[in-house]
Amino acid sequence: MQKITCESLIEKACELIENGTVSRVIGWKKGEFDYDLTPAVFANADEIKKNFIYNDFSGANFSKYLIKETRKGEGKVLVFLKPCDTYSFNQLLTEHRFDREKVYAVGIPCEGMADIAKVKAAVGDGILKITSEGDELIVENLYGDVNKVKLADVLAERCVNCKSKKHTAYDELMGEDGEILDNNRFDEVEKLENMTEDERFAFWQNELSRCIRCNACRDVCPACTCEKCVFDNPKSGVENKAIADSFEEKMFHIIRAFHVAGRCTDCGECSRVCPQNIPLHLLNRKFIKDINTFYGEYQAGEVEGSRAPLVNYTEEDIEPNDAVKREE
Amino acid sequence: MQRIGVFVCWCGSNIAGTVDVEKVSEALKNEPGVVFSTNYQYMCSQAGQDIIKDAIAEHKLTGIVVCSCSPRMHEATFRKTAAAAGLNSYMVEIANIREQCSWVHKDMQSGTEKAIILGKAAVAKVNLNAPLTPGESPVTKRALVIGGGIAGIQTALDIAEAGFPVDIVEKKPTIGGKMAQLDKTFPTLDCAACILTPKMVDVAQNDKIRIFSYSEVEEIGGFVGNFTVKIKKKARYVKEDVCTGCGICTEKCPQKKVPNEFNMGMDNRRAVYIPFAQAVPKVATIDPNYCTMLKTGKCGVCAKVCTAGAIDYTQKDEIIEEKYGAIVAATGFNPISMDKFDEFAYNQSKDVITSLEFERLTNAAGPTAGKLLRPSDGKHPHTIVFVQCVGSRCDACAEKGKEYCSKICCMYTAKHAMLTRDKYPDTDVYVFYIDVRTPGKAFDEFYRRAVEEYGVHYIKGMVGKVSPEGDKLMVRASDLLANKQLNIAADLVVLAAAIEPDKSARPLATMLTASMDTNDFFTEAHPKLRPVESPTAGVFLSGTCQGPKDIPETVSQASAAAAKVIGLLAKDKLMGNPCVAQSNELMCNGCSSCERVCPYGAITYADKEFRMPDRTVAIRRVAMVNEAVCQGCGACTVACPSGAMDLKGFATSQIIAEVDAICK
Amino acid sequence: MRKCSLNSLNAVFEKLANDSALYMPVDGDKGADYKKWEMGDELSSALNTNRSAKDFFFPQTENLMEFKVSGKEIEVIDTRDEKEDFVVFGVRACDAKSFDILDTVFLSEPCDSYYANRREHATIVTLACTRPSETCFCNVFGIDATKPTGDVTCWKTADDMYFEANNEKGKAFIEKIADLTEECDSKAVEEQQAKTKEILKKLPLADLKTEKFGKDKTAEFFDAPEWRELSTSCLGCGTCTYVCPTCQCYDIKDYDTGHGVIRFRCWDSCMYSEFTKMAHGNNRLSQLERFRQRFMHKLVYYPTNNDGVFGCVGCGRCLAKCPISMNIVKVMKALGGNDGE
Amino acid sequence: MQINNEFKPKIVAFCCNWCSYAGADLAGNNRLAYPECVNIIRVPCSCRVNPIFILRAFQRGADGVIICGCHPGDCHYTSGNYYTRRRMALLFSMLNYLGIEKERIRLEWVSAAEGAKFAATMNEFTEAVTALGENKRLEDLRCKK
Amino acid sequence: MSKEMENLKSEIIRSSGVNPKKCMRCGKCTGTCPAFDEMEYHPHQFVYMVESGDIEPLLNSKSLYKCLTCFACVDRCPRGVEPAKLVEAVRLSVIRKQGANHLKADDIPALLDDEMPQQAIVSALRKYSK
Repeated sequence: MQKITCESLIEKACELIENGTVSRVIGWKKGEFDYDLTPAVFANADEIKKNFIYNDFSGANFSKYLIKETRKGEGKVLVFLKPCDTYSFNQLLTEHRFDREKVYAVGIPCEGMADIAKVKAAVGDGILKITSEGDELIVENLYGDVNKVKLADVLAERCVNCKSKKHTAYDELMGEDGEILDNNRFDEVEKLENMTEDERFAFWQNELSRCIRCNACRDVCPACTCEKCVFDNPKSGVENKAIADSFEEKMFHIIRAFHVAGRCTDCGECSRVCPQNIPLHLLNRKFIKDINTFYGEYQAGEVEGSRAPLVNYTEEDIEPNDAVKREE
Repeated sequence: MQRIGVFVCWCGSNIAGTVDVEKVSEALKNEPGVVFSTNYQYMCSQAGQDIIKDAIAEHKLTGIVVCSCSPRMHEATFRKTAAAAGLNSYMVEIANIREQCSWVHKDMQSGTEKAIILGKAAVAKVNLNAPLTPGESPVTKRALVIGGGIAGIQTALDIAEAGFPVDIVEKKPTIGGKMAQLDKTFPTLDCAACILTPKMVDVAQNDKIRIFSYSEVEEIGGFVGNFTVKIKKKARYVKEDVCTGCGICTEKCPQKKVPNEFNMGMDNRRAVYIPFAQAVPKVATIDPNYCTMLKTGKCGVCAKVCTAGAIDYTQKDEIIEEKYGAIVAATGFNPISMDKFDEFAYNQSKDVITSLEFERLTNAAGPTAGKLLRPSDGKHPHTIVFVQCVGSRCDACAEKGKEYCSKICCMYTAKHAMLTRDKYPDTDVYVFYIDVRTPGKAFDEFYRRAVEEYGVHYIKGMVGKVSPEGDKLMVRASDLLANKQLNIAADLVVLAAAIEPDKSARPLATMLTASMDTNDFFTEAHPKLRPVESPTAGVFLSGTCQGPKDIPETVSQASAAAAKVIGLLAKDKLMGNPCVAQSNELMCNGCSSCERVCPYGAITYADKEFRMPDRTVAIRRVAMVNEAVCQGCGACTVACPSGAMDLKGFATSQIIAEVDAICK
Repeated sequence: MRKCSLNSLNAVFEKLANDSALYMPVDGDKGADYKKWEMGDELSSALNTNRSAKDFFFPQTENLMEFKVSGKEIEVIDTRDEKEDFVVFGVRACDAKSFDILDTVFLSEPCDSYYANRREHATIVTLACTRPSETCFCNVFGIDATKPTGDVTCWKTADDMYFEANNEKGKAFIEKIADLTEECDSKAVEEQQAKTKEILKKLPLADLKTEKFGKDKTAEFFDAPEWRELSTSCLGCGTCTYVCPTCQCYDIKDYDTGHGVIRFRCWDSCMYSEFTKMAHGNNRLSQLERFRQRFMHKLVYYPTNNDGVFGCVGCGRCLAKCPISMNIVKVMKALGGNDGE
Repeated sequence: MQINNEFKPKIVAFCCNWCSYAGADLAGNNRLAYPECVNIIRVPCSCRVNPIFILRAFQRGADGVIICGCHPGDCHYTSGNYYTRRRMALLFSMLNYLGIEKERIRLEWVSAAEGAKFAATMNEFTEAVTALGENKRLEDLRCKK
Repeated sequence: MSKEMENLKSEIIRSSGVNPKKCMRCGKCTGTCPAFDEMEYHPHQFVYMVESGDIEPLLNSKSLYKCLTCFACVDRCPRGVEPAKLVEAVRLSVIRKQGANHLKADDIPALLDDEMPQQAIVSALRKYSK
């Protein structure tokens, strides 16, 4: 599969905006550095040519922006979707969160995105320039060093465990479509499951105690699109602005994960954005793994309109008391 | 802020015996919102209710908490009391300090503490209660009776008598049920057919009653006053309206080897048949499992001999959809299978029979034309052993049998024994019993007559084993009073098999969303005070589907159920349950989660224009609840991720307030 | 100036920790964070901590008082207590400067006694930077990363740790570790400073312009069209505010524990839709307004109220942590801070 | 706070109105004793029980939470308990994944006819929770006295 | 009931796992018992006598050793009382108390006959000796 180039995306975006297919383009905008791209809405070809960028750090999932963007004005919005993004896209459609008619979706292949933290861990801080060459990133720093690092070694966690290279929704596909992949995304979950109750408690206590309740995980999540979140609603019984007790960090993360259980597409944005580096995806994946085990394989967003496991049942479902029985 | 009154009931000593009611009412005085608190001997009494009414007026109460028995008992009572005093009836909450406190706890101190906690929880809830007004829904003035035995017949007749149309759905080709198979009825010994068949004819002739025989209920939707039922009319391959019931087809049909279920398989019928002479409707039915024409396409004798031209081999099952205001379950019973009772040799010897088979053997319309003959060799039996409690009163954990007493066996066995001795004085009749239970008008006198006048040998003890030896049945049993083991060479053994609910009851209960007990008998709304109603509104219980009972009891319950149905159908409108779901459109995402879990299809969506918090205007898809259809289960409230869906009367904030009050 | 060899640094820490609580950045598996020092902990070599040092004086949540409810009586309980002395070691120049900004807010009349109590009992020991990150821009706000403020300033070279007291509190600190340190000249320190300054000049954000912002510029920027585009992708999360060393907004809330009420304050974020929600509704209804508020506050409102001092110290945390990589630098550039670009 | 061998847990039982609440009433009718620490909250159906309520109970000081509903297939509302079953299966599994003692939370199907089962279940559950001791892992210190 | 008998009763109930209170006195056990004629006390009497604490006569009765342990009573009891287990428990209590074997290995050859299945000897040894 060919690597898609920034130029080809710019060309496509300009073409669609100029021929009137779309009136706006959601894309990545150049940042101060080569890795700090910002999602942006471009309204004309000039802007696109000047500021649109697609590189190894174009990780942000645009699906969620469609809710807000499709409510604005006339004309269609062009959105570029990596395979994982299409799952979120489909899930939002399933939940009627935006008007499909107002979107022109272009599927783009993806070979995985780099995690800047991993890059810095590998080659150090003070990065001035990152360029891509074949399967390597060339990193220049403040101190005049030029380091090379293999993209495969600095892939974001979600890309290492990529579940699918297949686009589940698009109007147009650039390049070839891939397949759903075998992956090891549940390995870490299993590792935790195999710990003792005490060890698991210690693990999560340590992780969750770092939470600063910035809500970034919620706000970036393409499944968390509630008009009013329960955590912002004083009447919900769980509202809180900051964590005043270790209970609250658990409450927040359990309910957050539970609310997206069966709807989470495992896009990994929550873990990507966490300023405290809490492995939030391990909570969501636990639900996905349990759902697969208890109710049969199900991946939210794979099929538009599919019935989420929590709004479904069979008469023979596992009993909750049995669901937690495991040898310890 | 609410102005709450707390009323603590002593329930005589039922509550006051374990709970210091004075302390409870004192403690609850300090709860937020409480402006008045008192206790009284019987809150549900007129005097008690007057205390509440007076307090509402005097203290300008906006909400009341009654600490008393279960809300399932008197919530309605106190709601009426509140309403009578001008307070919205949904401003009443009950703290269940009897069933869930005083009756299950023994220690005064901890019982009192718990009662206070339960009271606090109720106060916390009332603080968040809002007046609710029930919606109204129209009543379809037609009733459905499921089952056409004596229970169903009586219920249908009584409802029709009151002027309401009734449909009977019976899965067999004729109505009549078990009673049609009986010979005589205790304790009067009048013939079952003589008293039943006129009622069957009444049903057939009543223009308010429709009979769907050979039919089954397929699907039930809706709710009290507004049920929609799909009835499957199975193809009987005979045009019901054309068939004259002359019976020629049933005589000419060449397929003669069909076990006759009406005679408990003790003789055969044809593939086309009328179950018995007095069947209603008197229409032939072709049994597709045996009809050569239907199976191979070759035969057609019945069509040839039918002068009315009623035979139609192409008939298909038909689905009829009808609306009903009320549904009566009258699905009846069956004797349990004797397969697991090897010790009685039921499967080894034809001469070991069940009591229902015995009924057919002594019935003039039965396989032996009423002569008591052994099934094996047609000889007259001289020694007959009756075994009682076969499969009744067993241990709950036993693999075979039922835990309950089947209630009718003692009496019908006495009847059988008596009739046998009456007709055949040369027979020795033994009845093995554990207890003889004869509570009922003229019942014990009847049993005593069997012993004293007819010389039936009643032996206290149980039969341990029956073993066929030659043409005899060796019955080994204990005679507990003599402390002896008996060995009787019997010609016939009759087993009083336990009875169980018909197998169709369980799927029906599921369709009706009516609850059942562990034995598959329908549960009544209250064991004493509402014995003919199911907890599911609009569903009533008639006959043995609710529990074992004899004919007089069945008929009285059937009439009682009819009275309840008539009461319901006489109303033009029903007040709905106001505790229904409510969608906050400002918070709704339109995601459809609620719609997917709603069992009633009560949720619909609309695109509406909203002024968003950031002053923009957006068209959003939002959920709306049809209050007449919603039954208030609350499944949607949890499915909803944003909490836009809430349940009136059981609001999130109310439940949380209860949790907080209990846990503090 | 005094110094000790890095080998004996642990002894210094031990001495300090014996005396009062000692906090310093320690490496965890997910980056460095302040931790109470215990034997065996090592001073992190990371440039800075995930969370800023403001937590020491302005913790994320803090109980202010309690109410006891018995029946219908309410009793007010003052839960304040006098804090004990503590040392914060290894604060970087940017965070050290942030204390000045917080002080202006919390210590000006009416003085925030909770904050003051903590501040009084703290000794701030700063540590000069040697390997800045590309996200650093403290120099833009006139901060010298090679000579951070604080009660004591430290420099860490390849072999030694150098200490210099900046005030009386600092002198007392130096006094405390006098037997473990030796008097020395500042040559090594000066060399390091010069070297670091060369690097600081090369920082990509070194030439970020602040001139256009500052005092009384509200009218100029309030209705700038750029806000729309800048705020478009903002998620409205609170990451920037919570990692920011100078953000000082808080909410005061009552928590009903079931047997009493705790009145506490907690960080709040102007980026949140519920921020300063009152009976009449929200002050700032759109994400644009909320977004604008935060940056206007840092770049215009704060300077307006505080003699032109900016409300940003250029620590770069928001640059690194924002989920969508929108930050004050991009805002400054977009609003014309760097015409030449 | 409490001497360990005298530890009396606090237990919240959510009971559906149609089956389990009636089952609890039946336990009362038959005078089948169970511990005072069990406090019942009536909900129309077990499917009304939001995981938030359960966590809230733990936060506020509950040591055990039990949810009771109609047996599968017997739900008064046809399907409510099937949804409960899925929600709780996932929630229980998640709580355990976070290291919360699995014995603290339970779901039981109790019909209106099962007064004896109700009492037995509550006795057994209370015993299990008592054996675990105070809820430490899902406690909110502010709510402790 | 004497203290001693009470202890014995609870010991028998414990070791047999039988709850004699479940008996509804139908006598099916006795009606089915193939050793009825050999026994002085019959299965239903065992159950009743243990329940009422009248155990003394049982201890001294040959009936203890006449029960074939064929389990017919266990199989047929509608209430799941399991009388044979109770008989066994009473027998064990006697054997334990006396410390005497009712069957010694040395006695066996004299008892052997061709008709008797091996199993019976083994079970007899198990039942009648310690």
